[in-house]
Amino acid sequence: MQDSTPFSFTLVITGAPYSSQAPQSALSFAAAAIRAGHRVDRVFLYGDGVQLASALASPPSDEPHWPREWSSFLEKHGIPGVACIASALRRGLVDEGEQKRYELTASNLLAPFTIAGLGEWVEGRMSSSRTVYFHGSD
Amino acid sequence: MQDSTPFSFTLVITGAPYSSQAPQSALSFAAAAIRAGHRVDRVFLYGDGVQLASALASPPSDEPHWPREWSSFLEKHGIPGVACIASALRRGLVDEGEQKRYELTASNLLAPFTIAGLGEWVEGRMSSSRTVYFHGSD
Amino acid sequence: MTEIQTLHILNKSPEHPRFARCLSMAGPEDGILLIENGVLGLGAASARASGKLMVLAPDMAARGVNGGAESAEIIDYERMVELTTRAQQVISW
Amino acid sequence: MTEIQTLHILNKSPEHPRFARCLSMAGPEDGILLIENGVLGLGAASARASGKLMVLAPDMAARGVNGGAESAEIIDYERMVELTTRAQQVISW
Amino acid sequence: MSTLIVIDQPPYGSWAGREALDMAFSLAAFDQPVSLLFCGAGVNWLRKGQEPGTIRQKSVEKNLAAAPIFGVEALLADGDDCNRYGLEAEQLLDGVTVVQADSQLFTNYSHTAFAG
Amino acid sequence: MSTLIVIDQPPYGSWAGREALDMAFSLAAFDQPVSLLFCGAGVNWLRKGQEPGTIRQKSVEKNLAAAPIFGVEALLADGDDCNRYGLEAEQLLDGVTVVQADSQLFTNYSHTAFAG
Repeated sequence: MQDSTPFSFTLVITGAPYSSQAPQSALSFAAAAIRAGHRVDRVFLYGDGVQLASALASPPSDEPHWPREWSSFLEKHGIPGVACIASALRRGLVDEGEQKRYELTASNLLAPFTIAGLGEWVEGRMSSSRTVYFHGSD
Repeated sequence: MQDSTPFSFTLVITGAPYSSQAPQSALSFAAAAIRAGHRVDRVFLYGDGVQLASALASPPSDEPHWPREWSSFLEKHGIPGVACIASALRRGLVDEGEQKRYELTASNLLAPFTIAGLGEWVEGRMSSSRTVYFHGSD
Repeated sequence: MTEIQTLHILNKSPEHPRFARCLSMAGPEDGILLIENGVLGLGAASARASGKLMVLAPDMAARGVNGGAESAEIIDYERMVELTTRAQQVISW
Repeated sequence: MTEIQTLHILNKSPEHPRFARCLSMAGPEDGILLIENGVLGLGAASARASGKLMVLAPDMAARGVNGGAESAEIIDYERMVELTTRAQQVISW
Repeated sequence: MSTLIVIDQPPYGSWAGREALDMAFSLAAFDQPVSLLFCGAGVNWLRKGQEPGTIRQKSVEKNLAAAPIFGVEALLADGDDCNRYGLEAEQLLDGVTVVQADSQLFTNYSHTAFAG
Repeated sequence: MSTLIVIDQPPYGSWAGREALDMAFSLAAFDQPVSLLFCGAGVNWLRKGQEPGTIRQKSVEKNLAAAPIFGVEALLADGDDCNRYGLEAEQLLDGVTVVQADSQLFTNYSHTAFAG
């Protein structure tokens, strides 16, 4: 039956949490994909989407904490989450390696997100059966 | 002569650096206002504009570092720079006080920016002769 | 089950320039899925879309929108996932 | 020197819904200052603005725009500051 | 004179409208007269029957219902834009005044601001 | 088949276009066939004579001139949108192909993406 063929997804998020709905929609989509027996190969954060990997976001306690929800989801399902290095550095999102290299006062990347180049996106597009983008709205 | 009456400005920046041109335009405006003998009472960062106060932004070395340029400008002219606390916390921009309160791993607020409530904006509007907003573009 | 050439995922309100462009560039064998702010354009899209029109239920409910729903298929995230696997190409506007 | 009732600072391209709204809400005694992406609408604004039209020189030069400039006053940041002090109200779109 | 805060972006898809609302509530908290204008896609804030629990957001309907209590003077909606989005009078939240958003409107306010 | 990266936002006012360009260059660097489509306000990327030193940004003209060297297959521009922004053929950067951006265009590409 064609319906049961498992697909693999690369998801790209370009909208920031608390500015856009993109991270929320992407999480609902990813959960539904896994429930349907598909695989999520990786999540790539690009542009303003890198803000989803912030370890310091502190929304009011009665609102969902999208970075932590995404972090738990990635860990639970063993999915790599990658923030584009060029987008991340411009926007002040750095891991310990970048902190040292640029002599910054702190790092603020939320595990298990890592920082890497656009090559991760190119590879995702080639190896996954579908790449789906979640952009900011208006 | 009417031209020589000094005015005082509150500037509000709602667009993020490296996503919008707002912080650049606001800085050019602020510099021109001071050259003309006017006063800038305060700069208030709101919404995505709070990203301008990031101590961790690391743009390529051949691009202007807008957070540091703004930081130098504020210090040189003794202008308070204030990031809205509600916008800042949601977006992962915190000072040492908020770091402790929310038990976060780091703080990332660039001096001399401080974090405070919308009351700072209300007060600015009442005490300055003009409030000018710099929003994100499209 | 209908096959879809290209699935267009449209999350912009009808005021955004990408909304009209998406409608004009979607072909008759394509599917247009309204999500997020895109559901606010359900009425406008019903009148103009040449492909198959779909709309994401949770985003509709959130915004209290239902006008124009009779001409669209109302779907959930499970069906959205299925559509992305059925379509030859997926474009997010 | 002309007094301006309201100075409208418009930084959106003509595709953005706020562009048309700004033009339609600006009165004949108002000034409209195009900055950033707004300078791309110089031609459109020249034809439709009822108030006094101005455009920020550095943003024009950056984008290589000059069509429609004959109907607008080309200004620098110093003049922009002056305009904000002359106007009764300043609205940033 | 009063301040006009303008919301022209739809709810839930972005945070700009919520931040505009915070501006209005903040002015009211400091006893500064303030009104809200909903125009463009922003009129969708005013639709009855929003259920944003489906996307795990808080309802803006409740926030708006609290506006008069917090001291916001008026909730204004552009009539043409309400028509454009199929919002009839009975679908609008209580307490909304339908107006024509033109250059005349601004002259009633000393300040006008968008949140972003 | 090739990838189409679409730029529909104008240069300098936001970073989305630059990030779209990086996507195209990155694909080309991995020997993946890629073309760029400029439409809507995005056609303003293609205007000759940009001098963004006035706002302390780097010229996107230079980036685009390098596109063929990096292996980007084509720079496409929607003809109607060029007209809308008063871009005549002689004002367009060298190497741009004017096309009609319709549903037919997409069928030439296996992937189509915006940067944001």
